[in-house]
Amino acid sequence: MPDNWSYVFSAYGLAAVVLVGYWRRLAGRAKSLAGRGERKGP
Amino acid sequence: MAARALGWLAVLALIAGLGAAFGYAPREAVQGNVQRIMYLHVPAVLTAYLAFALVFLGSVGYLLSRRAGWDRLALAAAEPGVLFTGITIASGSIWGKPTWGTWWTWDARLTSTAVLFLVYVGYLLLRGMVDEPDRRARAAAVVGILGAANIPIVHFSVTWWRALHQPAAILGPGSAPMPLWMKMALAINWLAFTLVFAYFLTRRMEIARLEQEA
Amino acid sequence: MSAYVRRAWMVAWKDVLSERRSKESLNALVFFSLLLLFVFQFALGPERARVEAALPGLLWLGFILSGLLAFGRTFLVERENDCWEGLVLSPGDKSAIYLGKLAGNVLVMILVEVVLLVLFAVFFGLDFTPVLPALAAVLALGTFGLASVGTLFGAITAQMRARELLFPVLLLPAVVPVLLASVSATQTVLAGEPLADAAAWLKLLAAADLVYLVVGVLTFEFVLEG
Amino acid sequence: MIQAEHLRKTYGPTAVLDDVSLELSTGQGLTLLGPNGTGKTTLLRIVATLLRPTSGSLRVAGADALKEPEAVRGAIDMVGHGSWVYEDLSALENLRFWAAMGGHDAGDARLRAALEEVELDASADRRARTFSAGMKRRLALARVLLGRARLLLLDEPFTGLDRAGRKWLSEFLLSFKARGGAIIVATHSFDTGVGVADRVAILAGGRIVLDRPAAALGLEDLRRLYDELAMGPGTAS
Repeated sequence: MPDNWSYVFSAYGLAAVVLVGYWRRLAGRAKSLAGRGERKGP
Repeated sequence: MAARALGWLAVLALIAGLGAAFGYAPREAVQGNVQRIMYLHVPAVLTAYLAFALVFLGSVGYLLSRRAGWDRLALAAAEPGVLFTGITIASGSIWGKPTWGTWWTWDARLTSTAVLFLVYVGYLLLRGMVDEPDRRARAAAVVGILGAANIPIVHFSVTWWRALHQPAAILGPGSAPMPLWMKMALAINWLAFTLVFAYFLTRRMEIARLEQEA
Repeated sequence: MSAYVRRAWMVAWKDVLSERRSKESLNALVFFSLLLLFVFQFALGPERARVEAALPGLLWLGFILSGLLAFGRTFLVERENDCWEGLVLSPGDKSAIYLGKLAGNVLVMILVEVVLLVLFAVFFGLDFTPVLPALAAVLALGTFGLASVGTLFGAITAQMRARELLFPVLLLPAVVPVLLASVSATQTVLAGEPLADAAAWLKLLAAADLVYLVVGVLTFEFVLEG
Repeated sequence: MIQAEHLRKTYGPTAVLDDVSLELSTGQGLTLLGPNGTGKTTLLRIVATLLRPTSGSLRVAGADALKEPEAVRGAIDMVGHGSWVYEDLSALENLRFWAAMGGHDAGDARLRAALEEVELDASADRRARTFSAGMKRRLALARVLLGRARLLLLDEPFTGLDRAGRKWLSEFLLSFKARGGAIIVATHSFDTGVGVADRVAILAGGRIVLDRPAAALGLEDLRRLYDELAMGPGTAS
């Protein structure tokens, strides 16, 4: 049986992209919320 | 700050998980190194089930108490849940290509995960269609409850349907008893994914809370 | 208890009577079934063997597509003249309304299914008579499952924008088990095998029906609140 | 009959109702005046348990309307913008349906008597689709007639009625009050709305800006106050 490392890495790579992408989306939303809160404050 | 600590803990666990999947676990004899995808595939699907269980919990909690916190729990669990089902499907498909020679096969776990994926994408779409918070929460809760109640039914129907058309399934740990190292590597990765999910959940709930207050 | 049954009955009576007078849904559904038949014929080509092989799937595809049209409309009539308000304000357990709507939907679906079966029999030269009792059992269980989820989701989406889009997107994945079980059981029945061979599927269908019904009854009041 | 305290309803950042407190006792009629879009309908819908307020407390007919709306629903009836009429049922069938849903089944004789009361007996067996807006409204009132409500909520009940209809409705509301029922009429036209009221409240910008016994107010006073309070300064003619 061949090892097919490229498949292994693409599977893990895809998962990493998805998770990091969601993490960045969350971070972005949190940041924009914080920014809005600051502007509202004194 | 607790969320940040959880985040770092999740990162550490992920590193340990990768070490277990690529270093600790030996090359599997039959499938070769491609079997290492399992340490991604199986924890992802387990985490997705956990997420959908929490969607169910949040939905029931909301309908009983009408407290927005329960609805935020349901929402914050559904998003990563869809993400993890997506990872399950993608990794299963990538695993399938070298193993079966095809990107997609109507394997029982892949199929039922795909169905769940569609159910909960629908759930998130529904949430996007309603602006009024209470109305959105109620409608989503009903779909969330039916979706969760449907999980075992989907599972059985798909499994039997597969057994009818093509008896043998080779993917995953399934029937063969797992060696201890495989179980260990799986457990570490499962823990890591659960921590990542917990981190996403707390962050998402916090964001939803801030958005509601704004 | 009797008031509960009475209210469920009144909702079903009202819907069926309205439908019998306006025939809005039924006319469109029968015509739609006829169209489906043509679509299937053109998609599969003239060979009879291919039609027969695909028959269980085609039948249920027809039922589900008709159901999508029928169930999505169930609660639209309640939006006219704000009747919806009246349903919310009528005192008592709201699940009676769900059961009444469900009964009306099942009735409409059964009519459509009978029409579709007759059309199939005529146009594809099939004879369903020997398997009719067994087929009826499968149809009843499958239809009930489709309708119980369809009625609940129809109520959810009735008040929403883009509901024509959202309703199928929600309903179709949710009824995958019903579809799998019904198609498999229908296959067994049409092959002339005894109904007992499909017992596992029928049990699954019955269990699914029960789960959907319980979820619908328990959650409907929250949906109705609008 | 109604004790509402500090009711507030917001949609996102905008408050439709802001700190509305209201009391109404048995046998009283309240006319809720205000231009369109000031939250009259929202307030009625909250009292009817069709909407939940964002905050505040509300007791209707002796029950907490927020915690046990079901207890309230048996005691109220409502004629809102919609008449709750099914277009493909006849007038009689519509009444039969709503009577059954309200839990008070009535025989055909009683249903027909109710239709006669609202002068729809000639059209009892006609499909509602052919009815005018005023006829549908009268059919809705026949429904109220059959019920056993102790509190009646009416949203712009006089629109679509002709002179005779308005007179009939006023008389009906007076007799409903005489039997111990409480009424809220929400309207933007006070010529017709004030006749049955014991009290007049003016709602502007989501707040109650005036709440006084009707006897203390002449129509002229009211007109002046309404222009000042509801339309804002400067618009008074």
